[in-house]
Amino acid sequence: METFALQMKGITKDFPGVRALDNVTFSVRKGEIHALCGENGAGKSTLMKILSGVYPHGTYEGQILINGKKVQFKSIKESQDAGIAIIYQELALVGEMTVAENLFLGHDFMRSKIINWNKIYAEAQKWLDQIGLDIDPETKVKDLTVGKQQLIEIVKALTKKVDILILDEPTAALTESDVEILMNLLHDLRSKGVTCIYISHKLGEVMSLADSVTILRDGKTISTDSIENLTEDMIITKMVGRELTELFPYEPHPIRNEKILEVKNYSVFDENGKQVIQDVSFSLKKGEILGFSGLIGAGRSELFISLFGGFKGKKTGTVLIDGKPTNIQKPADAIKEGLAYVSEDRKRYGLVLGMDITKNTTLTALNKVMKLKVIDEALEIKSTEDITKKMNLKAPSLEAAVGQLSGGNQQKIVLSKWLLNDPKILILDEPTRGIDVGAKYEIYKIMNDLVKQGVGIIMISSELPEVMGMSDRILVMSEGRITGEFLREEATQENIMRCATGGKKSVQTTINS
Amino acid sequence: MSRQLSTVNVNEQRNKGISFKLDLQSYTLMIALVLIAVIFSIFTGGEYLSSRNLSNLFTQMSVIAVLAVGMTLVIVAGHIDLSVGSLVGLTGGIAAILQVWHGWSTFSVVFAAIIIGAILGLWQGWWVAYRAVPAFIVTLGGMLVFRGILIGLSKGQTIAPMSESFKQIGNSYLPYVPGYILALVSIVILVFWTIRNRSKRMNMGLMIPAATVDYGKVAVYSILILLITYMLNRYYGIPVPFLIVALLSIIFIFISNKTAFGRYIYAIGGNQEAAALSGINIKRNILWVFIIMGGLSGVAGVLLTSRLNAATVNAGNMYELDAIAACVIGGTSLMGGKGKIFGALIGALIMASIDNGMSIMNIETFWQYIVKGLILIIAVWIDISSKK
Amino acid sequence: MSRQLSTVNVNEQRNKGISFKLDLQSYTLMIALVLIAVIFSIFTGGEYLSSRNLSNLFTQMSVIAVLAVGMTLVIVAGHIDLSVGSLVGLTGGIAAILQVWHGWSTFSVVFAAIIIGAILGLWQGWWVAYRAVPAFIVTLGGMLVFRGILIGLSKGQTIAPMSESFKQIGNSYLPYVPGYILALVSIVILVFWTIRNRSKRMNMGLMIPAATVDYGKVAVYSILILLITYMLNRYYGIPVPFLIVALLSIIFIFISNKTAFGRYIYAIGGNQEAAALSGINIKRNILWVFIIMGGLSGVAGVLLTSRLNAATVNAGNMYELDAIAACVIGGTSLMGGKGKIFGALIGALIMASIDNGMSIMNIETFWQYIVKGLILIIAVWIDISSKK
Amino acid sequence: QDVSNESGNKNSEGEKDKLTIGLSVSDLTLERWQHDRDFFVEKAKELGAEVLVQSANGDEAKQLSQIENMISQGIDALVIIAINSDSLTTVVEQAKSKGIPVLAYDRLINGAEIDAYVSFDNVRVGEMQAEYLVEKVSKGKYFLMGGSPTDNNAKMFREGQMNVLQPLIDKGDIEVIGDQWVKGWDANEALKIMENALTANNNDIDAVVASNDSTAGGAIQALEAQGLAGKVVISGQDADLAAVQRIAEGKQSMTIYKPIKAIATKSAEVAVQLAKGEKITSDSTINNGKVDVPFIKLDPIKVDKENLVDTVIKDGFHSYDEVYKNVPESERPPRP
Ligand SMILES: Nc1ncnc2c1ncn2[C@@H]1O[C@H](COP(=O)(O)OP(=O)(O)OP(=O)(O)O)[C@@H](O)[C@H]1O
Ligand SMILES: Nc1ncnc2c1ncn2[C@@H]1O[C@H](COP(=O)(O)OP(=O)(O)OP(=O)(O)O)[C@@H](O)[C@H]1O
Ligand SMILES: O[C@@H]1[C@@H](O)[C@H](O)OC[C@H]1O
Ligand SMILES: [Mg+2]
Ligand SMILES: [Mg+2]
Repeated sequence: METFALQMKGITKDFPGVRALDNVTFSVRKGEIHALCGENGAGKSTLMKILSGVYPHGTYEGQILINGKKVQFKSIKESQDAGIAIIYQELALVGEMTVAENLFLGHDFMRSKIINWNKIYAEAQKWLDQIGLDIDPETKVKDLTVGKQQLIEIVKALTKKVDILILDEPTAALTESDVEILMNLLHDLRSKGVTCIYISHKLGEVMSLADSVTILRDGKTISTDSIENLTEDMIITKMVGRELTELFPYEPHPIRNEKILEVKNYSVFDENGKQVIQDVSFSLKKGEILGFSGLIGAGRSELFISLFGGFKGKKTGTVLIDGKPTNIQKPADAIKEGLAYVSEDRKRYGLVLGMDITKNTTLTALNKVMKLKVIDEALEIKSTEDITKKMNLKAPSLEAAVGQLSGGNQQKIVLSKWLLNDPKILILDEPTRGIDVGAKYEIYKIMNDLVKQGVGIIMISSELPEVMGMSDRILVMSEGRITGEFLREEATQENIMRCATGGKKSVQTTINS
Repeated sequence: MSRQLSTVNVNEQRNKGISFKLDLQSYTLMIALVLIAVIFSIFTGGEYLSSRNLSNLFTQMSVIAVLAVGMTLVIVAGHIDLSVGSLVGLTGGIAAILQVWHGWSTFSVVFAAIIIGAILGLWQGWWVAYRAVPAFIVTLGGMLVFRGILIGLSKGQTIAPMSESFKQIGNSYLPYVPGYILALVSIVILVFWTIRNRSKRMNMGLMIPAATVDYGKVAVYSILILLITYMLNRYYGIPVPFLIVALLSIIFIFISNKTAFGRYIYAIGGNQEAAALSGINIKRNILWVFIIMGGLSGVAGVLLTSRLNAATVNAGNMYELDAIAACVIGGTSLMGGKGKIFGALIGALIMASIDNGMSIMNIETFWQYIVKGLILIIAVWIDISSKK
Repeated sequence: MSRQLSTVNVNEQRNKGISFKLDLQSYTLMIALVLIAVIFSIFTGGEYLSSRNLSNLFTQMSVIAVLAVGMTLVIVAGHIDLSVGSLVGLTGGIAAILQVWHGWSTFSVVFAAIIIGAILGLWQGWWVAYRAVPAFIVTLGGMLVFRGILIGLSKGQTIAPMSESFKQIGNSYLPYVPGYILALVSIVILVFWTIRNRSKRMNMGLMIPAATVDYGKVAVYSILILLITYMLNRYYGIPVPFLIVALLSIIFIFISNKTAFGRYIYAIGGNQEAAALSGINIKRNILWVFIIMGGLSGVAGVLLTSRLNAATVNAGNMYELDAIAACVIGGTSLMGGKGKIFGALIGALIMASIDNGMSIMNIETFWQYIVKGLILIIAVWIDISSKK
Repeated sequence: QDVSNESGNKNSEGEKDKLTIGLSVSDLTLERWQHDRDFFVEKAKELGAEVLVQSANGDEAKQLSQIENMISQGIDALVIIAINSDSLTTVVEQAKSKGIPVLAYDRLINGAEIDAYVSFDNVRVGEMQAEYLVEKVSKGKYFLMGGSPTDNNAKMFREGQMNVLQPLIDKGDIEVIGDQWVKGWDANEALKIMENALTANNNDIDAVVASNDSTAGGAIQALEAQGLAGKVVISGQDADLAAVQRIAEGKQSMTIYKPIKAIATKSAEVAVQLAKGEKITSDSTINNGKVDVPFIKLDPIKVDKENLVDTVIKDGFHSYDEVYKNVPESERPPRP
């Protein structure tokens, strides 16, 4: 008999109106890295929340065995005590607290009668050093970038006595180098006998890291295989339930020689007057997909949020739309000019989570569903239905709050919301972050349709395959500057990375082409 | 493809489950109200449900109800207004001063009260929206400032009596015939609107609820309207303050559901950052919310002064708490983004019912405090647990 | 790797910018306070800063300060307590009843008041934590219930006089010599603690602030302590209510910074989900916050009754608003997760200063309302703009 | 230590002979206190004293603080309209220790050494209210409308009212059909309470014992809506303008006029005397639990339609024109 570190048997979990897990079986061998794959909403996070006691015993059906022994966790603490640590998909940090505090929140250090801060700081420093993170443990977490926060979250899990480590999409917001840190860490842990459960939509990572893979679909276990018996395509097929022949459905399309957007000598300063974008110039043509590559923190989001009128600080430079100078001071101006910005952080900037799908979808385009300044409900629902159908949205009903949907479906709503406005220029900031392959594919298809209609698309993405797979042209940014420009054909991983890491620009940016 | 289809089917079934549940939620409040009514009726030997007392009840709830309507918007937008009590006192006081001391006509006095309320609302809204001072502080300040101005202006005196026409606002009734006409008109509108809506949805190929459900609802509402009209007509008719509340409610329910402004408020309260990036002008909308709250406080001030036929220095004291409580009982979340005006009205009615019932029962004062406090907690608790 | 390093540098710079800014932030409040003091001193010909008035001021702020300490915890945890005013009245009233009507000793009476406060806090905490009823509603209910109980128990009467020893609590002074000893002891502790902390951090290889900064701070605090002691000793000495406030503040600043419970409260208020996922028992901690708030209301009740040498039915009315305002002025965010007890104390001092200064200046009542309201808004506004 | 010379500071800076009197008012949200203040200040000025006025908005602790602040400004006499008779002992002792004489205005201060008490008797006020009503309606149904449940005076008025009513209740002549107290003396609360009482009793009410004019005003609104204003006898207190107007119109039966000018002027005189260190004379004393306080008693006056002109108007408390503003010329009594 093999020894399983973990066995979950016949797990069924219902949410009001949704069966998230249906008789799921999941077994993990001791000391392996076990990947859990599946589309958005397949139930991966839910399964892990059951394991970690977030959904306590009694709120689901089925059994959990740890090292062959039956367990019933009634709280998170009980699962922690049993050696299970989890890194959640949603960041679970307290922004107002320091890194050290967050690392040891709920830890025995904090439970002692009087907290010895110096000890905690020192201990935190030790952990950070060990992992190679150069962060002051006394910094407030809210002052860190999302990527760094993610790493803190991982360190936090490691500080506990851990036998089974669960990582739920830990790399969605990590830079390449941070991903590397993480990979090394996991290998290290494996060699120390720690069992890891790894959830990711990045199948490349899965292939290179995992020992075995379990695939969920629609809340059911599809298969568990050893990695040797799998290929990326096989995983995709099992996840999606059909074959996906290509990952990036790029279709050659006519690019019209009209510049719809032209940005000249554009600089941005933050509220404290620090320059975050330095003298950037570029242009976008009708029907073009312009990729923006770079490392996280390169300033791409700031550039485009600022162009969109949503950034608090000052800015200088000229912006021409359709050849006409514009003065965009606030998002409403940008929308009027035909811009749309799909944020990288959909929960924070894209959606009103408590509001239903219809209302979220029509929020920026209310005038399209109003008659005589009065919202026409039937028209509103109709418009929403039409656009979400096009997006292939999966949702219990249009009256469901968007907060209840899975990440991919939320992203589709953000897209629907902006497309309802018929934008001329669509800015997509990390459009496929945390989204499964199937949904990604659908979003790419939508992009193709849009450029064919003459929309200009700017796609900011930190994933090189995606930028290279979908863009007509690629600009690379590093530390607030454009450091490279490549046509689709010229782009290689190497030369993009070189520009992204600020290594002397291979191609000096020119505005025209 | 078949997979696709099957999820859609599942979706439709789900749909019904959810919407049924949603309805149940909004009914728990009604059920609580009915429960309170039944209990008080038993204890007062039916007195509580007499035509006359219902008429009193609807009149007594009116001032708080008007405030609760505005407060719902404020809270949904993610803020709070502690100044409304003082503002009611101040606008009511100014109305009285203008009329009693300066002989202004009723019409201009009412107009002035509402405008002044709106301007003071604007002042507060400016601090909140454009100066980013928390509404709690701005309106706590306003509470003091407005009360101070009132004391200063009125020199502490009770200002009375108002003119006959002003007095009518809070103390007269819509008689028998117009009352029934009004009731019938609203029922006709309701029916017409339902039919039109159904046909429109049909034309667009949207799902429509079963005819029994839609028309069943219409029937229930119609019966309710008729019943209330009948009961009130058995006494003197529909009290004008209640009519004002009804009118304002309809207007603001309409605004909150059917206009961009209303939608924006919910979005701002739900997620301010997302709303901002969606092109919504946060500041201006928040400003308007406070202007509206101020204007409604002016209406409430007029109502109160008219009811009392006098303005006193401590008029409206602490009304903010009652108004906020009405909203929260009615399901509005103090975190913003969630809340219904209709709920707030029921909340106001529950609050007024508790006061009214206990005072009819002639319960000792200290028991009234205790019972009201407990009912508040328990009512909200029932509402919350039913939502789980 | 080089990139790694370079970003780190950027981070560190930011970091320092931030911490420097943070310090500035906590100082703006002090600056506001000093400004208020200077203005009042000018207008009162120095009277405001006389030993005697400072002594008054520190005594006058004490009740609200005690409440503000607890309120900070409540608000940081993401809740609110509107019942504290009534709870002050009730616990103070019970203390008086037990002593005046039943002849209990001062010690047992004080004990009883605090325990009863804590129990009623527990009752409210239970509703909030375990029944998930919003604190706003629970404590609004509590406000009514507790006032009702007080009216019932006291039969509406004022209960007086208290025993001599009870009276001393709120009305006596720590004389000259012990006062200075206390001041010196606290300075010694401060110095010792700083040295020890520095050496400890050094040993652990942590960054330590420049000696000038650390010891500069110690010097400033020491001078402040001595100055206050000196000024107060020029009058009768350190007022006991102020000592109580100081003691409670130290205890709760300690709890909030140095114990798991304290940090958990910040975590819960800052991100409840994250706190829950870290294995923190949200419910129990919230329960404790309300228990503490109740106990502190008991202390405040004792102080107030002792100051008045009587318990009245009306005592403590509306104190919740002053306490909350003190917290907000002191930088506590009503959204939870952010706030400092020390800030709340300064807030309470500012509030008391405004009342005190205007009363010394003999400003007309209605102007006092207006000016206080405006200062509230402007003080918070200055604080907020300085943080941008 | 500068305890002793502190209060001397002020005087040493010149105007040594100018007397300063501190007047601490309970609150200004009731009309009468504004009159009290105005008359007092006027008289004191006339007598050459300066007056510092503070109002405590009905908050006992605030009154305490304000008095402390006055004491620290070096006043020569302290006049207190207590919010609560029992909650000022500590501060009065403080004043005593500074040698500042204290006068209790309108409401007695218990348990402390005070130098004079100028007042109407609150219990007496309650008695007079009840006496008047009983005179008009000796048998019938009475509704009791108490004052603010958190105001000590409200209790005292009720005590007086019951002194008169209780024997008749026991005899069965009077039936009390309801007893409700009005939060914060708020007219709107009174209005609702009265509406509900009328409903509960099918308008079968003969008399309403309202404790002051603002609550009476609310109650009368409810009576008027039932066409009962003027038919149901109802008491009041304070002779507020609005109330006096209602009496002139016949809607309110009576009010208790506490000749405010009299109490204010008298108090100002006594305060100045005390400040100068002169002895004061009084016909009676009252024991406040600590000492026998010289009691300068003023008689409250029952005011109804009959004696309006001879009391309130003659006193100059309200003008004839104001009082009869809403009464047709033909029905007005002759101008005094
Ligand atoms: N709290 C909740 N209430 C209602 N439904 C929920 C809740 N949490 C999850 N669900 C539903 O359960 C299903 C599974 O969700 P889960 O988050 O486990 O998916 P996932 O596989 O982790 O997806 P993703 O890759 O997007 O993270 C989805 O349909 C989701 O909408
Ligand atoms: N809210 C914020 N507060 C402080 N610093 C911020 C904030 N947002 C971004 N930054 C900083 O500004 C810089 C630019 O970040 P930005 O998010 O624009 O990068 P990006 O290239 O868009 O990366 P991503 O791939 O994450 O979109 C980073 O150093 C980041 O840490
Ligand atoms: O004169 C009355 C006063 O004595 C009482 O305290 O408050 C109400 C007033 O009407
Ligand atoms: Mg997930
Ligand atoms: Mg970005």
